[in-house]
Amino acid sequence: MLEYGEDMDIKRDDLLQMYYYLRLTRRLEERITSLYHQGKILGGAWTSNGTEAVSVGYAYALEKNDIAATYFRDMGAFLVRGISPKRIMAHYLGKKTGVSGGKDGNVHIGDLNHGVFGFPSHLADNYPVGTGAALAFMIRGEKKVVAACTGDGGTSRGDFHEAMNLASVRKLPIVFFCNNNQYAYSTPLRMQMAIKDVAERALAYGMPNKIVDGNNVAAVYTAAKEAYEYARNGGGPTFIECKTMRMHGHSEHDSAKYVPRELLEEWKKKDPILTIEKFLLENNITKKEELDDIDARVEEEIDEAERFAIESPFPDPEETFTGVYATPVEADENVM
Amino acid sequence: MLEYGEDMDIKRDDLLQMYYYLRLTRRLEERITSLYHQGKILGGAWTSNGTEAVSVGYAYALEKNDIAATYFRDMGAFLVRGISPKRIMAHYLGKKTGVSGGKDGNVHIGDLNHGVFGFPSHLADNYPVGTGAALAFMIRGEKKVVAACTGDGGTSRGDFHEAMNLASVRKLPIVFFCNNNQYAYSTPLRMQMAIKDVAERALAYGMPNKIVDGNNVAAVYTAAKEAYEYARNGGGPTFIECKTMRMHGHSEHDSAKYVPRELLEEWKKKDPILTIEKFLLENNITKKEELDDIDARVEEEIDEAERFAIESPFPDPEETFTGVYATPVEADENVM
Amino acid sequence: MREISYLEAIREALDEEMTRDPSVFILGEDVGVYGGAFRITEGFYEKYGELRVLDTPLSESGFTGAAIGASLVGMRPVVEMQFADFISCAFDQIVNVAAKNHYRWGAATPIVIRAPYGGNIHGGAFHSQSIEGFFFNVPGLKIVAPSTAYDAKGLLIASIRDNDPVIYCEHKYLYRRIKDPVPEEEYTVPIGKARVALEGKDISIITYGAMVHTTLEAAQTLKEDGISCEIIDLRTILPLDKNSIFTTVKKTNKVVIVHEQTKTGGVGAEISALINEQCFEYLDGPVFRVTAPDTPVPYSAPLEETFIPKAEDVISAVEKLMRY
Amino acid sequence: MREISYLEAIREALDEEMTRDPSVFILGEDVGVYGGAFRITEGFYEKYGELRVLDTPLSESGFTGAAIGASLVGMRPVVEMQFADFISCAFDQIVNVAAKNHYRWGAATPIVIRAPYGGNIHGGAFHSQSIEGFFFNVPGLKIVAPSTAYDAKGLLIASIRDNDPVIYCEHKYLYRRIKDPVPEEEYTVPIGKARVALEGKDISIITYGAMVHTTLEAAQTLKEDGISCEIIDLRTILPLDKNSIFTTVKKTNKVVIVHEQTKTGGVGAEISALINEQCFEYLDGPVFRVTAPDTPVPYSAPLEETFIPKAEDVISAVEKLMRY
Ligand SMILES: Cc1ncc(C[n+]2csc(CCOP(=O)(O)OP(=O)(O)O)c2C)c(N)n1
Ligand SMILES: Cc1ncc(C[n+]2csc(CCOP(=O)(O)OP(=O)(O)O)c2C)c(N)n1
Ligand SMILES: [Mg+2]
Ligand SMILES: [Mg+2]
Repeated sequence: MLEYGEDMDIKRDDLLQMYYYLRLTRRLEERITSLYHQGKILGGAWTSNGTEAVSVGYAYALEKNDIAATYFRDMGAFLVRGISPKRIMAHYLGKKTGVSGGKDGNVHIGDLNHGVFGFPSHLADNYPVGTGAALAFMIRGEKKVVAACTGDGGTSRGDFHEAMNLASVRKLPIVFFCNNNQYAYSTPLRMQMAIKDVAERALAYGMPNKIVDGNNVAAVYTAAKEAYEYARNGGGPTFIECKTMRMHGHSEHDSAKYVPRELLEEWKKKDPILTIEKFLLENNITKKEELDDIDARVEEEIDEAERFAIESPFPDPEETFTGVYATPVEADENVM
Repeated sequence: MLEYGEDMDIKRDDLLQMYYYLRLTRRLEERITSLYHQGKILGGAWTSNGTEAVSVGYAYALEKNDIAATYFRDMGAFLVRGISPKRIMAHYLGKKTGVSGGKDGNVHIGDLNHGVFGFPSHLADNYPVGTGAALAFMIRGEKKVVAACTGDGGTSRGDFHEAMNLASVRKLPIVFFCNNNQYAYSTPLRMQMAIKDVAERALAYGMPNKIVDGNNVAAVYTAAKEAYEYARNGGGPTFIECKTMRMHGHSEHDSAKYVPRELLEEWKKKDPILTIEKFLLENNITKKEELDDIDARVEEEIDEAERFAIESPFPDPEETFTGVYATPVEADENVM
Repeated sequence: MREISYLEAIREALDEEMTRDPSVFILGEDVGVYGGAFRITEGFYEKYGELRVLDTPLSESGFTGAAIGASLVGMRPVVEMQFADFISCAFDQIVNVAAKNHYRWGAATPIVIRAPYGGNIHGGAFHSQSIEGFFFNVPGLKIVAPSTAYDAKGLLIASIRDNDPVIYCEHKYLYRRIKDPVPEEEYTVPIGKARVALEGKDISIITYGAMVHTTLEAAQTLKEDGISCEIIDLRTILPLDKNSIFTTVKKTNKVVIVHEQTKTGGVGAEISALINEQCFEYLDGPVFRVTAPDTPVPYSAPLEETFIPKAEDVISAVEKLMRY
Repeated sequence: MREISYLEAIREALDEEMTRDPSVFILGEDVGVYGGAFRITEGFYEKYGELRVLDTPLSESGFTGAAIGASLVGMRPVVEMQFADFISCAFDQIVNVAAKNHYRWGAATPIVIRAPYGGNIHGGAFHSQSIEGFFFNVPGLKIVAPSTAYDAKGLLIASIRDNDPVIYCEHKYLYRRIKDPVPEEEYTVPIGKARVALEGKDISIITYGAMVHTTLEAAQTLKEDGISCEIIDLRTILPLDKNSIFTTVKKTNKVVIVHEQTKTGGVGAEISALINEQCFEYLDGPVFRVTAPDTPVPYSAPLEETFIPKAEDVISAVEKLMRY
């Protein structure tokens, strides 16, 4: 029996919902990958494959009015926060109906209506940005929290340091997550930092830290929930390292030869979907049929999303010129 | 009796030399301050007053071919490395004979002939730069080390983090010093970081750290020497926090009302020059007369430096245009 | 009308906006207890509390990023750079996050970054830079640079109320040297609109910031020699007020551009290129630029004096063009 | 002569310089074991060892600063930005430390920063930027941008041997799309010298980078219509080769500037302003600019196509100017 259930205080519905989001994330990204290989998605394709429990877990533990300051393996968070597969798929295809109307693509998904801060490619940039939302909540006396996430590599950036420090000094209501998937592109953790656990980074800020099994969605959820409550009640920030493994290449054009095959084999057994599935079944929380139903629903949603995206129109070329400013100064004269 | 001497392995001559440099630093900066108030030095005047033992100590422990990557309260290091008071004074007065030929001023002193990396105002920028010299030494297999220094405030910057991390991962021969004078301009340590000791910053990098009494030049020297040897022999970097107190305002135009007077009173008693003087006398290492002789020599040097600087010519206005490139591409055509 | 200094104008704008709108707050190094390196926020800490006049750790990228995040959830942060030069440390957050948010995902980022910039204060290469060039080629940003107390106040209020990221270039040299009439009543100076600082008919001088005063001084001398200069004070650098530029060019047919920023890739280059593109047939001669040379800002007095454009430099450019 | 790709030319330059000079080394993300995101340094790790092809933590400011420090003690580091866009994170080290070292205290800083830049690869706002605008107003830097394999190799060698900080803009779109004759023997292409990419007599097109090819394509069409274009490939952007620019202007009296960089504050503005200042009487018409619009780089194909200047855009600008 898995440890999963021990001292776990998660409702059945929530477990099933998280199962659903894990599936949805996995299958949506698989579909994206296949569309990429068909040449329908341009530029590149990155997935959170094998690490979905991190973003599903931390996002599922948020309240509606909280904020998620995401990074690029947070598809689970986009979905949990309610950004629809349709709009995401259309976004990947560069369609007008996508999250960014075609202005941006692939992993760069943000929508304030869903409390999601879009990911700027520059890793860890969203740590300070997330901190700012937490600061706003503190100034206004609102009991909201922020979840900010980055990769293990991202923790080496100056912005990581400056955000962690500011959050700690001001005891801001933010929880920092690290998706420690053991690699930053080809760079293994030992070439990224001279510490055993990324969590040790938090010591420099006097910030509480926690290490969780990043393949166990319940564990991520529980740790997140706890840290949010602590933050919500004025306790200040927490740093949560989620240990997991990037199961694909850095992106679809990387075969990841530099990753030892045994490592992948080992982690394959710990797949986050397998893990929750096994737990749900072995503990009689659900039956295979119910999970099959969920899976079928997921497939349908994704088929529909793909259909929607493919049928959607591209943005009008004229839209290239719009939206630079929220408040345009005046119609720019045409120069040529 | 002071702890100073305990298990101390410093030669008499070295102690006297450090005494000399402390005096020279103090008196040179005092002269600079008075020239500033006379309107002969333009722009501003910052001193290391009360904290001189940090830079004198770490610099005195370096070998000739090592590098000091300085910050702006490192006058002691400039002097110990052999940059003459004359050239420094001329630099402050914007004269052609100054360290930068008038191109730069005040605390921005650097000279590769003396193994001193000039200070770029942007705090902590010299941490990565110092790291690079250490990397060069490692690549070339040279047994040289780098000392890099910044303030307590400087440790909050991203560049601090990125340099500490790189140095640790690569076990570079560099020792990082922090002049923890308890304030960054008006910002007290507790608003700068949520840890008790700046030294805790090093935990995030798995880097050995050490806290020393920054007003005890022998302690700084000894800790530095030890860390340099460790680094020279492939042990990697160390972070040394030197606890001290900024005894003046941030600069001469800051009255530092935000600093509690008692704190200053307390630290006044621990003045680094008083401290070494007392030690030298009480342990019969030297006599008052010998110290008086040194003091007299210092006064002479500084009088001479001032004379030299005042008599030196200003740079020719045409020099505004020279020196932008090490290898100019071609004489720029005159446009107007 | 009462006269106040450029510095007081900035302070008033901040004070009034903070009183009017609880979403406005200030963050940066030493802005709170100390009241800011230039004492702009003196007394604010006591008045608005430590959260709305927030002393930050020494971390420009961190607190600029934080301002961006706060703005995304409804605040209107004003970031103080202690000196404009330190904005370089926050460059990535400004150009990649703030500037692109709205285009990329429709998120408005109403932040103001106050950048005390410019030379002539013996500050050397790190405390004297004109930083507009860092951002002038970055779509999504707005850059303003007032030259009078009136504009300093009105533009700062407009910047705070604007929904885009605005870099507010306040010239340190003007802080206590410039005083002019400023109404007690609320007003704004619109972003994107230049003003005619001096009407004239023979030649146009386009400028901004501290150079407006240098140029006015030059115009005074030139007037005595019978040359009537029209001076355009841009006030907003990005986006440029093309209409005002073209209007004056069409009127005088002769243009000199003056700025303290270094020459290559400066704002003057764009203005000259725009005029060339759109007013070519109106030009009676080349568009001359009077600018700092392409060097870092030197420290020593004779060098810095050479570096900063002077009234004589403007005069000789004007005379050369008049002879053309 | 054998032909090699733009990418192979870059690789060869690095390889040969590393063999020739032990002070040359490479650092950046994934340049070692992996051979670089674009596989430029493939095989180098095995050949030169982990210290000379150094995988760094994810920290652009840190490793750029480290390159600066190494250069101060005699090394010649080549920094690889994984994408040019990430250079924004190292902005402070580049503009405040590297660019000002020599002027401030006489310390030469011979570093090269390789910046894989440019769009047309569906990379979106963060993987497609032209970054020359960030640095074009910064005295002390050199910026080069080769358009051919020949220049890519020769300019990279020259950049490595140069004693100043050089930002080497390599256009990602050209990596595998451009092939041209490159000698096996050692050669350099001098920094600061443009080349005539096509001789012509009716009109001058001044350009650089990927746009050289777009412009050549346009010139081909225009030739069929009887218009003879002279194309100047700048090769070095900072400092500009004014002589080459003025020579072609004096020859054809008509100028179009083409760049992929966004318009306002672009390199084209400076070129136009220089021409106006110094060749005004030679101009038969305005200097037109064909550039990307003032927006971030959009992702969706129809938008990115609109964003990137096309041969047709060049053709219509040329035709408009010819009709002038
Ligand atoms: C500042 C910055 N530099 C470089 C990159 C290019 N890059 C994209 S992903 C990546 C590796 C990220 O590693 P990690 O933070 O561990 O996240 P993971 O991909 O493993 O989830 C790199 C170097 C970037 N996005 N941002
Ligand atoms: C990046 C940066 N931001 C702001 C400043 C302005 N500034 C100069 S000194 C200082 C405080 C420095 O504090 P600390 O690092 O503790 O050094 P200390 O002055 O106490 O020696 C500040 C904010 C700077 N030099 N660099
Ligand atoms: Mg990773
Ligand atoms: Mg301090």
